[in-house]
Amino acid sequence: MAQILPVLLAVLANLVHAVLLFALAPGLMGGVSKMRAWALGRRGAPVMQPYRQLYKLLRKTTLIPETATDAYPYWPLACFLSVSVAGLLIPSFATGMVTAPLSDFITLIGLFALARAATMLGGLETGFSFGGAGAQREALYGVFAEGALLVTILTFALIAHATTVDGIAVAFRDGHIGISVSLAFALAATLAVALTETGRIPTDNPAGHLELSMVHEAMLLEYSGRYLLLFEYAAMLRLMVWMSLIGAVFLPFWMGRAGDVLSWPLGLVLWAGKLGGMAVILPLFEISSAKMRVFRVPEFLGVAMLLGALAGVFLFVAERIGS
Amino acid sequence: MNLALLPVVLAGLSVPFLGTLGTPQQGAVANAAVSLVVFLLTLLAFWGPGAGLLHADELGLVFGAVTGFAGFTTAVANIFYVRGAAVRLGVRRWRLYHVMCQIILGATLAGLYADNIGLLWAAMEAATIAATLAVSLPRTASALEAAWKYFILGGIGIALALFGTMLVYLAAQPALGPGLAAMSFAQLANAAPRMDGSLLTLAFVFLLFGYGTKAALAPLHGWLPDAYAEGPAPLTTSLSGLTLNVALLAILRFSHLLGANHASHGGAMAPGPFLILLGLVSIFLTGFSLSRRRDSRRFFGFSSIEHSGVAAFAFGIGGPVAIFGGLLHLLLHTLIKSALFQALIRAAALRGSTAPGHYAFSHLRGLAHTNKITALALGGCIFALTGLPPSGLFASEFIIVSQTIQREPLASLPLGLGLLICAVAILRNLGPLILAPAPHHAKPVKTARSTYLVLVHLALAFLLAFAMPPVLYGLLSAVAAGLS
Amino acid sequence: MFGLPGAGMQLRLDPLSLLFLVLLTPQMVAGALAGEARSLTYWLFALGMVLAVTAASAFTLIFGFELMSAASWLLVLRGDQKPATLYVGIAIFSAACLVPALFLPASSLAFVLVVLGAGAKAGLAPLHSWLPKAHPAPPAGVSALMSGGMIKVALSVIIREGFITLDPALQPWWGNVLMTAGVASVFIGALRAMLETEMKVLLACSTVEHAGLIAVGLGLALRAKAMGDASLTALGLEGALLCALAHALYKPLLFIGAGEVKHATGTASLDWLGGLMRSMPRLSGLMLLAASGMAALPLGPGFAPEFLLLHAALAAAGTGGIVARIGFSALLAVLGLSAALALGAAVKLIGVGFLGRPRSLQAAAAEEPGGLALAGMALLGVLMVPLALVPGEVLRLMAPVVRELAPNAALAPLGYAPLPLLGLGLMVAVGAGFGLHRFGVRGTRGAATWMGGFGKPPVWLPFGDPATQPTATGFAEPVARAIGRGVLPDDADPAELLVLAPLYRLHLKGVRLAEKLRRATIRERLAFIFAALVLFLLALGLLGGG
Amino acid sequence: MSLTFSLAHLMGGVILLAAFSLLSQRRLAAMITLYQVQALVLSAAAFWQGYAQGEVNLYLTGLITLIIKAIILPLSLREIVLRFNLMRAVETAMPVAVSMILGVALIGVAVLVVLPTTPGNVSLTREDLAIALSVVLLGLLMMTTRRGALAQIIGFLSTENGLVLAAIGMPGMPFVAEFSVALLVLLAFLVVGVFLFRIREHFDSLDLSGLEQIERRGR
Repeated sequence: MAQILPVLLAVLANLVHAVLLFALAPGLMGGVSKMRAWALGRRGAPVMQPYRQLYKLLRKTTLIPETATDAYPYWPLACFLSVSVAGLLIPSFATGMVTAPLSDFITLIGLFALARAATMLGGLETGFSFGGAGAQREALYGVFAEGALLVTILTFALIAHATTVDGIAVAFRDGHIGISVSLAFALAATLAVALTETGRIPTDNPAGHLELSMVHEAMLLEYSGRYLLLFEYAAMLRLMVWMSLIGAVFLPFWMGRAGDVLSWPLGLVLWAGKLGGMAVILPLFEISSAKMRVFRVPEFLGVAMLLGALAGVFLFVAERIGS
Repeated sequence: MNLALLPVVLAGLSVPFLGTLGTPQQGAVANAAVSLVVFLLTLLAFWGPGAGLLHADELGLVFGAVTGFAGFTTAVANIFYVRGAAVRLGVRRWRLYHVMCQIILGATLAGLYADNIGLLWAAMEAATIAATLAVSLPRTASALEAAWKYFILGGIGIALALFGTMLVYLAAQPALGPGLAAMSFAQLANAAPRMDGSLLTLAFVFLLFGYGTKAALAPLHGWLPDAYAEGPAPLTTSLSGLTLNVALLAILRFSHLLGANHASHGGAMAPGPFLILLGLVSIFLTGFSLSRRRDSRRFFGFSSIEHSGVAAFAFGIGGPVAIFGGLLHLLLHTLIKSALFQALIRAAALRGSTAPGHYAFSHLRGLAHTNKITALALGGCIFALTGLPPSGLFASEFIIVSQTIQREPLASLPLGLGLLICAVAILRNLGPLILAPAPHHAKPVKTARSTYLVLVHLALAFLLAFAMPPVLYGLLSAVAAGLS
Repeated sequence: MFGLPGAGMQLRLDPLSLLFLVLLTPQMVAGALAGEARSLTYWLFALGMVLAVTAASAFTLIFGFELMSAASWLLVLRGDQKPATLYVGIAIFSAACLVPALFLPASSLAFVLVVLGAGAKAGLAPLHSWLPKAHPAPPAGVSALMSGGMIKVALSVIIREGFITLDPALQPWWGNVLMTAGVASVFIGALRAMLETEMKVLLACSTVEHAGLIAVGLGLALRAKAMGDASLTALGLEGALLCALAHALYKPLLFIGAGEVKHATGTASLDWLGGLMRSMPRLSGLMLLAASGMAALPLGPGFAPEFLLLHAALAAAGTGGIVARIGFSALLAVLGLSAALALGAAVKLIGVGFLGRPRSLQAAAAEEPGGLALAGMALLGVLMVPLALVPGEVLRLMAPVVRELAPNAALAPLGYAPLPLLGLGLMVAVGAGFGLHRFGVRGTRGAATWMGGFGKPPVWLPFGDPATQPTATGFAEPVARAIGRGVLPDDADPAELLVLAPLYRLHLKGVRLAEKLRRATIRERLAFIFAALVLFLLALGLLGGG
Repeated sequence: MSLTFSLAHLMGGVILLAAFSLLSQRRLAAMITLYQVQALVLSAAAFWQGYAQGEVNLYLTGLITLIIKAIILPLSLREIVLRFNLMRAVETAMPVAVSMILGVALIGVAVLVVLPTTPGNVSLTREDLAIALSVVLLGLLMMTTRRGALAQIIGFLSTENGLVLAAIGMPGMPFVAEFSVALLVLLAFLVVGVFLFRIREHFDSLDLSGLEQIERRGR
């Protein structure tokens, strides 16, 4: 009994996490766009709009382009699945979920890469020009994003002596790690990567409808109905996942423990708070900056990579001084 | 009884008959018959090495047998060659040609079996003069020029060798005193420690240059490529290639004297540096010269220079194993090279003419489309020259290189580099020669039976290298141990 | 007794050689099935590999190694004569380095020679530029064995020498040498793979990348072993060996597949292919699986090695001096870049070659290849499954090898478990499927593809106008603009400009000199002899003499 | 014995002197004469050695040398000169002065190499050997510095004289006569070759048509 209870709790925490994840993702997206509209002085669509849109897509017939191959349906599925699995691994309100040991940072990078690959293949699927254009830009962004993320992870791994998100969160929550330059740099780098991965301004415009400048949307142009739904839902999940990832790594304070139920409420509240805060900050950042040209983005991410490397270097220096 | 005498004498006896009787074809057949008997006699000599001026030690026996075999196969290939080329020379020239074949064969054997350094020298001179005449036989401008080069440079070599020989005799005076004893290899080898070392060194330098000219070590090689390229094919290539061995073995024996004297502080210098230097120079010169050759016989002439360079290098490294490697290298190279030239002549015959000047790579290109077997044989021989497995030369070169690393580590770097350059230069020509599209006038031809002899050669070389019979291994390693 | 006169040949079967035998066998079978079964040279090639891997004596090793090189040279020659010479030159060069290395006593010099020799054969930078030329030349079955097998044989030599034979003289910087060469080849290989449009060349470049990855793992392990870091040693070795195993499965599959595509369509250039998923579904499925390995995607065969290597790099960055640490951060960054580049290359291979619309009538008319080749590919594909789903078990099987190479290595369980991930994915999939089917509209309807504003294609192009869909060149363009042009000036591999060109010029000088000597008249030749003689005499008189 | 010494030594010196002055000559006729003198002295030396050592072989050698080298060869050489009217001076590859300096240097080399090397042997042999070696080297030098074919041949002949000189100096060396005969065969071929191939100028440009065809054929 004594052994089984924690496991049960961990599973339960995971279930709650999963339900909240899938349930709140569209809402978060809606909230962000609402905030953005307000910030731009417009009334904007209601927060519930994404749910409606998903339902609409659910009810629409799915058109399959005649030049599509048999693999056409699998790309959205693969994209959606990999993002959701990533989402299930990343702790939201409590550490020590049953999936905690799987949440290795490199596995996550792999899952994101898988999602990206699926999206790119989906874009190349029907062989029409915009999909290809989007895919090749995505490929370019991915190159720098992964490099930057890996370098950044090094900092976490060195400070927290763990490579699983859960472990890092625990270490940052329990160990008394002051605000250090390295972490600041790492945060900047992570944010830049996150913006790229989630396809926000300045690297991509989620609301843009000019095919020539789109990256993420351009790859979905040929999808409709439930396949498009999967892609859209995956995009919403991705936003959620990245936000809770940043939350778990950089603001793990008072996160709940899956072990004791009593710490959950506070963790939930704090999680909601984090998401809300980021949902406020993100639009403000977005409206304050303009979308970049495609070939500025590598420079942007290159800077991120440098920041990540610098974070590591400062860490080494600090250790030198310390020891 | 002295059975080693028989093959030499027989070769000599056959001369007047070959020189006076028969049509070219009959001459060729007779020549082949004589060569066969000579070959059998060289085998028979194992049971009666004999003694005296002309007696065969193990080294002489082994190389004599290989020489006899190569001579025989060459003579057989020669039958087909004459059949095709009979019209090019008059009857008397053909007779002279066959006489030269026998003289060269006999002189080579005599040189191998000679125990007396004077006799060795005489044999070499006879071989040189005969080969010179043979080269000049076609009477084309280039042939005469080549023969003249051969004669002048060879003559100088002979002169230097004689001087060296006399110096050896003089150096042996303190040990053996006047008389024949001071000119017998066996006695010299025993008395080496007591000889006058510094005089012996001087003698060795002259012998190295004299016989080195015959062995075509760079920079003494000037005569070889043209002689190979311009003379009547089988004689000047396959056959006279055999005399290179005699020269190299002579150098080996003398360097052994020097080494023995040096080892016992007789005042002689070590022979190693001289040989290594000449060997390396030959290898590199070959490596760089190969890449611009258009005439295949000249090309393979250069490759002969490379291989005698390798052998000289091995002898210079010294030590029983390295010398064993060098001897093995010589044996295999003899088999492969003579086979290669036979195949080359076949190939040229397939493309119309075997006259000198019809051996340009551009003539022979795309052989596989003309005749598969010949292409296989020629390609196999050429590939075997590079020393890549499964070629037999791989074994010998491996032994030599590994010994070099253990005894003269610094020399291993240039050696490896040189072998690399040579092998690449050879392989570069192999591809187009065999696989490229054939010239338009060439049409498929059926295989000649003599081509299979080439394959026999290759198989022998392979077996000799990788499945050497223990008896032979014991024999050769004993010889090598005796000469180190 | 066959072999070196008086010595013969010696073979040995220890865990390491067994591992490499296991790794060679499937691809040999697949290559044979792909149409090489009746070629004697192919079997000589295979024999050479087996000898080199199981060699217990220097002679056997070099014999096998060179037999392998010679046979593959012949096969390359049959395919294309241009690269053959460079190829055989490199092959002999590696022998010329290995022979001394095998006979020298254990020392740093020996190790450097081994890395030079075997590294050149394994396509490690800067001696890699021959590989993308030579590997695509022969028929697919041979390319498969060259890429999947020969590289590994060369690496096995590095492993055996570096970890076992030369162990007494082990130095930490040996590892750095391997890592530097490795990371350079990883980057250049991945980048070129991303930029190439010829299928087989692309695969060859990615082979350079994976050889580099293995070398990086080995380097990390070697350094750690020298510094006595047990866990890192194990991590690096596991990563390297697993990478070798995985690459030995998916790369041959890809090569054979590319060969079949070329056979079916007459071209292997992605710019003329497209839509093959429709005409050859089975082959495309297998290619997709293998490509997921090449891109090191999770749940694919290639991810576990990548995972281990990245973790090894992360762990290594925590050790050593500050310069070393900065170096390791750079290593991580480059590995990340290259991983994404490899992903891009794989996506290009599949997305441009097998998805979309055909770009030529041949591509449109392609047909599924014959059963044998497909069977070979299927064999490799099936063997990939355990590697993809239970890499932990595979590692446990390889433990003896690691122990042999580093007795003190501390093996840790693999932190990446594909099965639970798969389980989670399945759960979500079930949920999504239920939702879609319960509330969604079922069934689909075909519709015309939006031509993106282009005009209607002419009637003689049933599959639409190829000019209106992105090509492989176009797909690589952004990367080319952002990175490629800087690293590869006018598409030439930097190694060729920096390494091969100077050597060639040097050789040309030598040739000119030799020609000058050859044109000498008789008198001049006499003069050579005479001068040499006098020189020797002088040397005699001055050095020795009395 | 001192007489033996001094006489043999003297003859050797004369032979060397002849070889050296051969080097200085430009006109063929003079060269041939010098060569003739050299050969005469050589035969005398052979006889003397034969007498000193009581060797029949050496008498034979001397006889051969006298008849063939001192009489027949010079005659035939003069014949060639007349036949091809090579009266004019021979062009040299390097100034005569230089070649003579080189010659002196070569003699130095020979002495340097030989003298320290033969302490054990009779002094006669030693000095004879030094002289013979210098003659050989001088002959080679002449072959390499003269462009005219005949001059080169004469160089070869004097080299060969040096060899025979060395041979007769060897105490009790067997086969001396045979060696000299063998060498003569070589020489005979040389001269016959000059006749046959109608060499006017150098070894390396035989007066034969179609050398360009070789070039075309490619080597």
